[in-house]
Amino acid sequence: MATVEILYFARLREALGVEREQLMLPAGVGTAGQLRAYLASRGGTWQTEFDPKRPVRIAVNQDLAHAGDPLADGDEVALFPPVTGG
Amino acid sequence: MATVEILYFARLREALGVEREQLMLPAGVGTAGQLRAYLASRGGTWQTEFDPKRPVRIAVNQDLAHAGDPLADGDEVALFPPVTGG
Amino acid sequence: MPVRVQPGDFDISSEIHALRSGRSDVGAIASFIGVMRDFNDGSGVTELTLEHYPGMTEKSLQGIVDEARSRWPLQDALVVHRIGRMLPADQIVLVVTLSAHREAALAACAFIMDYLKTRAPFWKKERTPAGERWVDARASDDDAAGRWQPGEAA
Amino acid sequence: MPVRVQPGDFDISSEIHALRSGRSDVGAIASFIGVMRDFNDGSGVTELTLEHYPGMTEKSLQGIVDEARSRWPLQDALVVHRIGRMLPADQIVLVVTLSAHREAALAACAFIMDYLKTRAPFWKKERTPAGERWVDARASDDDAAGRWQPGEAA
Repeated sequence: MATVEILYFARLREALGVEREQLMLPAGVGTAGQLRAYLASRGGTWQTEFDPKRPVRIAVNQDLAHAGDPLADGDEVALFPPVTGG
Repeated sequence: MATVEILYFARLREALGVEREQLMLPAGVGTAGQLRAYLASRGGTWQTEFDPKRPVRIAVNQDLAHAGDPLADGDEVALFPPVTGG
Repeated sequence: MPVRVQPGDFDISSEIHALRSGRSDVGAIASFIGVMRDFNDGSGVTELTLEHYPGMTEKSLQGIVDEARSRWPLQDALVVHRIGRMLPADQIVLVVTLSAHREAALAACAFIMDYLKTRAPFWKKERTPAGERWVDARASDDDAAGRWQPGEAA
Repeated sequence: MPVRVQPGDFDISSEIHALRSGRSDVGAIASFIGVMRDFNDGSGVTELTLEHYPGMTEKSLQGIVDEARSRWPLQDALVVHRIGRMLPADQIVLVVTLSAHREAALAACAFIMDYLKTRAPFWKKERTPAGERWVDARASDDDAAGRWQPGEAA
């Protein structure tokens, strides 16, 4: 049973009204991309924000990740829009 | 009869021992390149410094010039090594 | 400390002075300051709030600086990025690179800015006469970072 | 005054402050400082003398700045070049460019330095343990300036 800590930033944090949550990964959710799809399946704003056409970035343990990257128990997973610093 | 003011800079000034001179252009000396050849014909250090293989830059009226650029009465002509500022 | 994230302002002279201190082999110092403009994307902007991802921010900036140092012979490099509220004309980010030669210093400074724009977890929210809005990423920033990829380097 | 030739030192913060004064449309400030190294071309250097061609120096620097402004959307640009005697770690040259966008500011700053290195009439004489010597121009500086020619621009 893998549990991850999920963080939301910027527009995503505001739109979802959530800053962070702990999630026990459901069966079949083992990668960053699968997590995103699972969050979209929550419906409503979640579905809108995590629509595959929306540019969402995922970081696992503070490194930018690809959809296929695996998730492990205790991982810190962050979801956010493309960055706009500098 | 065209007279030009010639300035020498840096290594060239030191090697020739001349900082500036006024020169009435001899017959057949009507371009920057012809002036350089004429100066080389003075022999000795002049020949060494203005040898065609040496990289000498020429400015006419404070603009970098090409060998074929014409000289006119009253022009300020400067001869110097490749620049090394910055 | 080559990477700092802070609410407060910075002074480029002081930062360069600290980096150079005690060295006489530095020949070139390239730097870049990003500044808040009072106009963006078609409308006036009166205030900017910079949000970031504490922890990942420092890690990603350090990674970008390390990558620059592996590509060019740098003697030192610094990134200072501000967070929180800012007003027009405020300084937002500073990058400084030190090298024996100008080509390395200038290229590394541009590289760090390009990567920072696409990899470091900062987000800008602008206050405009029509309300607040999150700034959208520019596609040209991805293009700029892309030009440093293998096979496309100048 | 976008171009100055002077014996005295300069301070980058003061220069940038003066250039930016009263403007809130600046988004990017790129700068470059050339510094005297204590080592060059295989030997120690204890002193540097910079000779120039008064009149042509200012004219050529102004021409380079004008060319940069015609190529990129700059809001302002500054070149300060010192002349006379200098010691290791002394600042020699400063270039600052201001633009709404970083690409223009960074490219114009690199362009001005490349052109200055091959077009502006300055000559360096170094004092080394073996005596004084005039610095030879680097072929790579001509290459660097060449990359801005039509058809070769990035």
